[in-house]
Amino acid sequence: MRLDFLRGERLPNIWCPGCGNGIVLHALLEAIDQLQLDPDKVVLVSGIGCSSRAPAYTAFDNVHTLHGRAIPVATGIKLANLDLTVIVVTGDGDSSAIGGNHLIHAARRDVNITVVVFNNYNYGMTGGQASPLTPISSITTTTPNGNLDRPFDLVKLAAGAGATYVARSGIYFTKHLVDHLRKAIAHDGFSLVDAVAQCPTYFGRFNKKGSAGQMVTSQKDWMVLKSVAEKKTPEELAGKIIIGEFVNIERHAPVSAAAPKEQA
Amino acid sequence: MRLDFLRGERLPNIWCPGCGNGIVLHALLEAIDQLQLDPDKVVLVSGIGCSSRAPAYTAFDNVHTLHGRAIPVATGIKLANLDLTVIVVTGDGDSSAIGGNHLIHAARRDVNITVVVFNNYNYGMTGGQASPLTPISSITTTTPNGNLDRPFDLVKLAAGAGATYVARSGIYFTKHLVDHLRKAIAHDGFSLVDAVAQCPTYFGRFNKKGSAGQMVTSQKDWMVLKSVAEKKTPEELAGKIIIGEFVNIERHAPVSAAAPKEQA
Amino acid sequence: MPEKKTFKITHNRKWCKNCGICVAVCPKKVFKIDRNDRHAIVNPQDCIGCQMCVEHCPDFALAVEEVKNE
Amino acid sequence: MPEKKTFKITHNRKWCKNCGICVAVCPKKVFKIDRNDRHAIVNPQDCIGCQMCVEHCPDFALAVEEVKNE
Amino acid sequence: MSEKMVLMQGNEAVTEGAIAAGVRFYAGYPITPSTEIAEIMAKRMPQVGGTFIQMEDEIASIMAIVGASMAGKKVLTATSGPGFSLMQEGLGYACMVEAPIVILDSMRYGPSTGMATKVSQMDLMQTRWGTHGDHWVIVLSPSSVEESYQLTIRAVNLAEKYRNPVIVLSDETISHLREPIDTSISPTIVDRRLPTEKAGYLPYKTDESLVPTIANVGTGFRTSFTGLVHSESGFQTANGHVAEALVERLRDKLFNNLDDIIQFETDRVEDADILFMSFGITARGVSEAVESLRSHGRKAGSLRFITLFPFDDDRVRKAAGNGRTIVVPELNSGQLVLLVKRVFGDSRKVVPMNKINGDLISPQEILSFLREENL
Amino acid sequence: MSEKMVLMQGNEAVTEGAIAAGVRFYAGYPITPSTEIAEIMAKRMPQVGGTFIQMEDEIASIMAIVGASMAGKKVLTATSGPGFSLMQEGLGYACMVEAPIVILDSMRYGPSTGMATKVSQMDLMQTRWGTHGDHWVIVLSPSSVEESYQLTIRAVNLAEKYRNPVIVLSDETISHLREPIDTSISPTIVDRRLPTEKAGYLPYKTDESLVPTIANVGTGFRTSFTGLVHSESGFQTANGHVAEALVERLRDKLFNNLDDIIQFETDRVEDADILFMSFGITARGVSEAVESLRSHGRKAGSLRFITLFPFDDDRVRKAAGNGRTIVVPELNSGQLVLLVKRVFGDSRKVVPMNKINGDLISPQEILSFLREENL
Amino acid sequence: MSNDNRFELRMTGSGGQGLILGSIILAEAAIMEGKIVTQSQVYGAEARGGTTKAELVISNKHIAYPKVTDPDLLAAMTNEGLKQYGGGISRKTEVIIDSSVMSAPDFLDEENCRGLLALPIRSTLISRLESELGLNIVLLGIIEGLTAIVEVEILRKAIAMHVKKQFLNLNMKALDLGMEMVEAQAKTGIRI
Amino acid sequence: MSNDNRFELRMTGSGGQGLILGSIILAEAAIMEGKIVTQSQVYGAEARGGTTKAELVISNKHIAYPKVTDPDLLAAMTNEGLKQYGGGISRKTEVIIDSSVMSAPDFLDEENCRGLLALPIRSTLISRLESELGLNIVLLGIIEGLTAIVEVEILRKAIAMHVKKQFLNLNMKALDLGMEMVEAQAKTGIRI
Ligand SMILES: Cc1ncc(C[n+]2csc(CCOP(=O)(O)OP(=O)(O)O)c2C)c(N)n1
Ligand SMILES: Cc1ncc(C[n+]2csc(CCOP(=O)(O)OP(=O)(O)O)c2C)c(N)n1
Ligand code: SF4
Ligand code: SF4
Ligand code: SF4
Ligand code: SF4
Ligand code: SF4
Ligand code: SF4
Ligand SMILES: [Mg+2]
Ligand SMILES: [Mg+2]
Repeated sequence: MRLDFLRGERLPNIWCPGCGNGIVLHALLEAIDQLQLDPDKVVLVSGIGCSSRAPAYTAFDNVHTLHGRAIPVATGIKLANLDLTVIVVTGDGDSSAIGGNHLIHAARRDVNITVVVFNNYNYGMTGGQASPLTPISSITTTTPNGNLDRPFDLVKLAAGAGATYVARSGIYFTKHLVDHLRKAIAHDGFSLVDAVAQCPTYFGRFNKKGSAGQMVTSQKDWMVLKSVAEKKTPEELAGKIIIGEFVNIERHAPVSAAAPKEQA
Repeated sequence: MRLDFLRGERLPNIWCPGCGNGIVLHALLEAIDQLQLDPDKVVLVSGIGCSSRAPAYTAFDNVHTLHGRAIPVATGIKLANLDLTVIVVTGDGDSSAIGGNHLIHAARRDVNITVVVFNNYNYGMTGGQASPLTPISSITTTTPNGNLDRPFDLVKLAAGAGATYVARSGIYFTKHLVDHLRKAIAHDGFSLVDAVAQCPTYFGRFNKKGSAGQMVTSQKDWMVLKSVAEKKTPEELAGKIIIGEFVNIERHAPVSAAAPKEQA
Repeated sequence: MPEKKTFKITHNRKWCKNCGICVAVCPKKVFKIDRNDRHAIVNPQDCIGCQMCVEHCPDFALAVEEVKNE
Repeated sequence: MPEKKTFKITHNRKWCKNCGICVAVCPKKVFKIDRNDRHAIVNPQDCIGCQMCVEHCPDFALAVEEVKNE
Repeated sequence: MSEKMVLMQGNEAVTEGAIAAGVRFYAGYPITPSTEIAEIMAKRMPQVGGTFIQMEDEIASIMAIVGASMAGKKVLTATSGPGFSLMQEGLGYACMVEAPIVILDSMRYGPSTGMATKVSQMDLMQTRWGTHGDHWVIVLSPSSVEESYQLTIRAVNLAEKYRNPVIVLSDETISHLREPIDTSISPTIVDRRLPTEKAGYLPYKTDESLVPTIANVGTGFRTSFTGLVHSESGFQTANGHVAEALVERLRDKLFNNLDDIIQFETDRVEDADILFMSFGITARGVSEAVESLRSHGRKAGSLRFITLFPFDDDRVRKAAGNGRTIVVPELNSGQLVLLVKRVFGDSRKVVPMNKINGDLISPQEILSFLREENL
Repeated sequence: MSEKMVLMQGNEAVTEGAIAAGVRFYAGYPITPSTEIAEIMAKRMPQVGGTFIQMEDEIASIMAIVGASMAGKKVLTATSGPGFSLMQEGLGYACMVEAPIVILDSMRYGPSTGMATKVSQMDLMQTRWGTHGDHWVIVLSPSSVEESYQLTIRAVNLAEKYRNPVIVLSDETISHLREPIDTSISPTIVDRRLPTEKAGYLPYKTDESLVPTIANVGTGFRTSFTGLVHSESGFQTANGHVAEALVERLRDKLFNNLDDIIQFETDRVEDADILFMSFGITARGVSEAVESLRSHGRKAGSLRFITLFPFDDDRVRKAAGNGRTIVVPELNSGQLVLLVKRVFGDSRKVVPMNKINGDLISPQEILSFLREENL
Repeated sequence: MSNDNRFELRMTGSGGQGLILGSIILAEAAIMEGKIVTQSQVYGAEARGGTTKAELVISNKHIAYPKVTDPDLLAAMTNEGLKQYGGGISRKTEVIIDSSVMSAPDFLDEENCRGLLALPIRSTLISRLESELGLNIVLLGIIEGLTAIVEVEILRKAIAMHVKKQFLNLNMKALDLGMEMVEAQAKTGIRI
Repeated sequence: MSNDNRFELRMTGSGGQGLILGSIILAEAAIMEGKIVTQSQVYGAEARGGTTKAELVISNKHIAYPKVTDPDLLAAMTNEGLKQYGGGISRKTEVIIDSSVMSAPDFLDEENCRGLLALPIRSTLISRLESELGLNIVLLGIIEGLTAIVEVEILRKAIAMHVKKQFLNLNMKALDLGMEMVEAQAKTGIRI
């Protein structure tokens, strides 16, 4: 990772000790570096949330927008200047709660931007409320007795909306994460990476996930590579999250190409 | 259909001659009749659009809300009084453009309401603009050179968001439509029916689809029953819309049960 | 061979918008839209009571009932 | 058997938040969090340059470079 | 002080007030500095047999409480500036369908995301004019934790009585302040009037109160609601006369009852030659400043707006006594002062005092201000 | 009149004005009565090398134009009341990041969905106070098709010059009215100032103009934008002094230039003893009424607000002459009149004249009103 | 044209009759002659397929109030149209109705209008030109015949700008037909 | 307590030290004695894990202005805390610092505060109770020792309402420790 992609003068960052956001940011900067993009032509756009503070630590043009609204701003920037690489940095709440509509519409339009979801399964910024990605039964400040609502599967949601590149990774698997971020950015069309990170301060603490270090290394235990998962039975996969590339199709291909089997 | 489900004093309706909305409404009332629901306990909630005027012609409690906002109002009503059968009447624009976020979140929560999308592939009320369901290349007033954006596949979108009952039908196939509306209402959990109807005034006229009668009967030509489609090749299905039941699973089943194959 | 059933077609002129859908869907050409762009019942005797017209009329303007001749 | 490589570990105390993630991910137990809850490099000589600590440090506080001894 | 006093945070007092008033449905979306209201409601609603739902955003939140209100529940949502901006379309809808709802807006520093954890009073005018179209809302402004409790009860009561949205305009300081409050006194509760006769039922037909007796959905009355201009039947019409009558009634149902709705708190206004007009948290610095001025022989007085809207020029004029100079301290660039100026024109000296750095106006600052301005 | 006159609808004039002013990006969502603007832009933008995009809603629309503006485009969106309510959060954001954007709001009858195809002037105060937090916008109000063209150009210029949102407040009647306009005169075009030196670049540092010279994204300056309170560097801070300075600058960059921004049209104000104050379409009925009153020997005059906000009491006072009576006709329950009352207090007789049935105020109605009110 | 130089026209009928286009064509002709115009119409969902109204004000000088308040001419092409938008006329107003689709309304007399001209517009169009298209242009012909508000040749130019080539001829004939009907009105029309 | 019956306390330190809870406990004790209190704190994202401030006003009568403007007591548990929230003190203010984590700041003297009490709070807690928990309660003990603002027994009751059973004993000892430290301050503390 090129250190000059960071605004050193603004560090240390505001994140809590052990917050996963820095790890995703690190991977993102590494992916940008690997692609050898002209840093003058990279724009990071974010919403509101802990994760959405990430762009302001980078040396690129960066736009911290409103809660949930990074994607339409990114769409405006991209359409106004097609030379730019526009990357949206967003949280699970920012992208899938208040910003859910923009997410599915960007996927549908196949606008050539990349959305990186810093997914910590809760609203970190406001103190650990449930997000649409919070697993069932998890404790948050707004689900004191355990979450009753089912979460979205962000991969399915994006795919269902027509995204042409969708991947999921976790911060433990840094190479995997960088690879998929790189492919997503390079993808010609709408791309999304669900990057699972930890919020030790709230989600971790409320759900007894241990220290930040434990939250990082435990990803080994509950994440399964897609290639591995394909050889496993549903029982073996119970409670596991599968990581890898789920959709990678040509831009503006007939929608049926991405059609889940059961629906066509 | 029980005629006393209609408010005769408010007819004729405001719809254009040959508008498909009346046919969907007819089918919906028939489905409600078949289920022998207590009419005092049925509430129809709609957004804004030609289609969203339908509830006000019925003799049930009915709530004409804001553009895109029928689903959260319906959610509030349902959660406030679980005894009620709450049905959302909405347009393709109302449900999938401005109201897209509420749609996916209601599907995710599996709130026990039924969403009936009167899908005429455009914004009728405001004069025939493109909607998120307008097919590629179609002419509308905001796509004078043909629509460039891909449409959503509403079935995939709802399934991707976690809906536990999703079906599609067309106004030509009235029995099929009534059957699926009935099943959707009876379904314990979130249900959605994509009911394809005609807007002869705008979408039909701009895209040379012929008279209202032709638009109705031509559904025979470009709609294929799911059971039939399963025996066809992708080539044979090109340009066709498949109708039938796409998702019908237990409420709050583990999400993986609805997982498109390619994603798990 | 069963006796041929007969049907009574009720048309509500106040609600009808003369859109022609019933004309298009009726398998027996019972209706037409006349020269004044008005809905007309032209072959009621051919009606087989299939309800296609009723179910497809967007304006709730049609009813078709079997005439029981006891 | 190839010569054992040696690595220089740079730790930026100003940015480090002593979160312990490097401790958890390092396969060689190079770091620990000391009694004052402070990050400490305890076994630098064991470092194999795998970069796990660098890539997982959320605060950009670590760098590990091979020391070329020509 | 008694055994019954409990230390409570402002946000908690709102939830307890709401529950005491009968609120049994809360929909919301977290936002600083109102978040604790959602968090406490998540715990409390199930305990009292109510429903808590966290919605996908603030638009959904206000629409969900409108729906629940139509179904007969007393309802609340809470938010802050950015979320309140998103609720504006829904707020107008609630005015139009006459759904009783209560919205708490805890003001933080704006514009935009501004400073989420700092106090301001910058949303005052937005409560009145945020949504499009002619409409009227009731806006109440607490200045303490105790009053957060009391005014939330009052807000629910007024919403039900007038079938109108009521906004409780709080702020970051009050939201997070802890003070002892007495919750043991059982409050007066007002319930919406419901129709009894199905025959001839017209949901928007009113008696002289001008407040409609609309049935709750699901009770067999088969009501039609719409945000479009509608006649007494509840059905849409484009008739200009009906439109005019409807909008006028929406105003008059409140303006005919200003005595019931409008409350001020006054302190030694009668003989004051310097009068402070303020609302909310700012009034507490004022109160101490007045005390101090009086103790130094200066005839100071205070008028605190408990009800901010409807704002009635005549009542303000009457309540204001004859003080030559009116000082209007507020945590914004001048909003309340615009209203006060309208009331008094050139007949009094109206002096704005504004602070927009995210802190409160202290009594000392008020005293210095008077000195600097030679007041 | 010349060969160059073309019959144009108000909405079309807006699009042609925008294109003449250099607008090359339009994002919007259809809504009556502004829909034709989107429809025409869908055709026209590709013809002039610009971009048209229909977004999923009005929130996305305003955010998309903010993004495109940051990337250097001149931008427009158009909407009406319900959509304008949804845009409020984004509007505050544009104020805070100082993105030049132009929003057209064509007023229809409210509140809520109201009567979509009927005219009103009910969104006036919303343009000023719709979003939360202290903020300032420029609001221009055309009263004809010709002026829809001219003021759209002016709106784009002012937005670029002051890096501030500008609202063109039109209405259903003007939107759909057709009048001949002359588009052959090439308009003056203002472009935003851009920085030249990368060294020491601070996006929000300003010279005495108080308007920042922010680089367009993608031009190598690596700017940071945020809706949070930010220092000259563009980065967030919770420093109260910085906050205060920022909000004051947002005000002063406009208020130091009121001569440039504020325009009235006056007609025989000097000797008028009855003065009409109005804006937009209502001013045209006024104009004919004044003519008629003068022809009957009555000293009538008119002040029409072309710029509605910033609203400067002093300038209004000066422009108003000495007429004893001021009549304020408007298509709402009284909004402009509140501002006028603030300016004149009890020093003049300020008489509201309101019409809220979805029709215009005709000259005849004004004359009858004067008779009925004994004015 | 009334003495104050302002000519006010209101046309009402049903959605598909092209009255709005007719008013635009006349407006453009007036502009070509250097006149000022304001054209407006009822708008929107409520009017879909239903009753419509088009208004035009023509003047030699600046037009302040843009709507018709006291029409010089009211043309009603359907009963519904006359019912909905027939109000607001005065003794200054000449009323035209299409007697082939409606009968002369009894509420109109010398007291409240200047005159009523009942012409069988639609039927004449169908019988003479064997077309249903061009009703709005026949009406323009009638208006032109009655008022000579613009030069006929300029009116033709304006029509040509708005109709497809293949229908140009038909529309010119329609215009002529309208003017003829006025000329012949003493014989065929009813005028009160 | 100052003569106007109003006692103002400000505590500052780092996020995890429990100062806000400490202020709430003291507030509740005061309420039990029939006093009026207002308790507040800095709030929010910016303060996460970082520096914090808790304020308490206690009075026998209605408290109008709810924030501390002229503290009677300022307790700073970290250097950062003192730097950020040490302003606004006066000659009325008694300052307490934890000398085990910070040195006596040179900007404090008789000119700008009433006195400075430097006590090795954290280190004493660790050495005497072998715990890192209870720092806030030790501080409460010190405050109580200095001001006797509430009855000790009531303070104990308030503490008991807020701590888990298994830590109750430890916290009571922490309170005692704080009070002891004040008693012993002539010997162990530095007071300017
Ligand atoms: C309109 C609006 N509503 C609510 C908020 C408050 N808010 C700020 S961030 C946030 C959630 C952040 O969660 P997520 O996107 O998951 O980011 P994280 O902090 O977890 O990284 C919320 C609710 C806001 N700023 N604006
Ligand atoms: C906030 C808001 N934006 C826009 C509109 C304008 N509008 C009304 S209906 C509609 C689209 C309707 O399309 P659809 O939902 O497909 O219904 P249809 O008329 O086709 O049945 C739009 C854009 C509105 N009423 N409110
Ligand atoms: S609250 Fe959670 S997401 Fe936010 S900075 Fe702390 S650990 Fe990270
Ligand atoms: S515009 Fe289209 S959708 Fe609307 S009523 Fe007419 S035909 Fe139906
Ligand atoms: S389908 Fe119905 S409305 Fe249409 S012509 Fe037939 S009867 Fe009339
Ligand atoms: S019931 Fe069937 S056969 Fe009879 S008229 Fe209707 S469509 Fe024709
Ligand atoms: S991972 Fe980084 S921040 Fe955490 S302890 Fe190690 S060096 Fe410090
Ligand atoms: S590079 Fe690898 S071995 Fe070396 S310190 Fe880091 S994690 Fe440990
Ligand atoms: Mg999150
Ligand atoms: Mg539609």
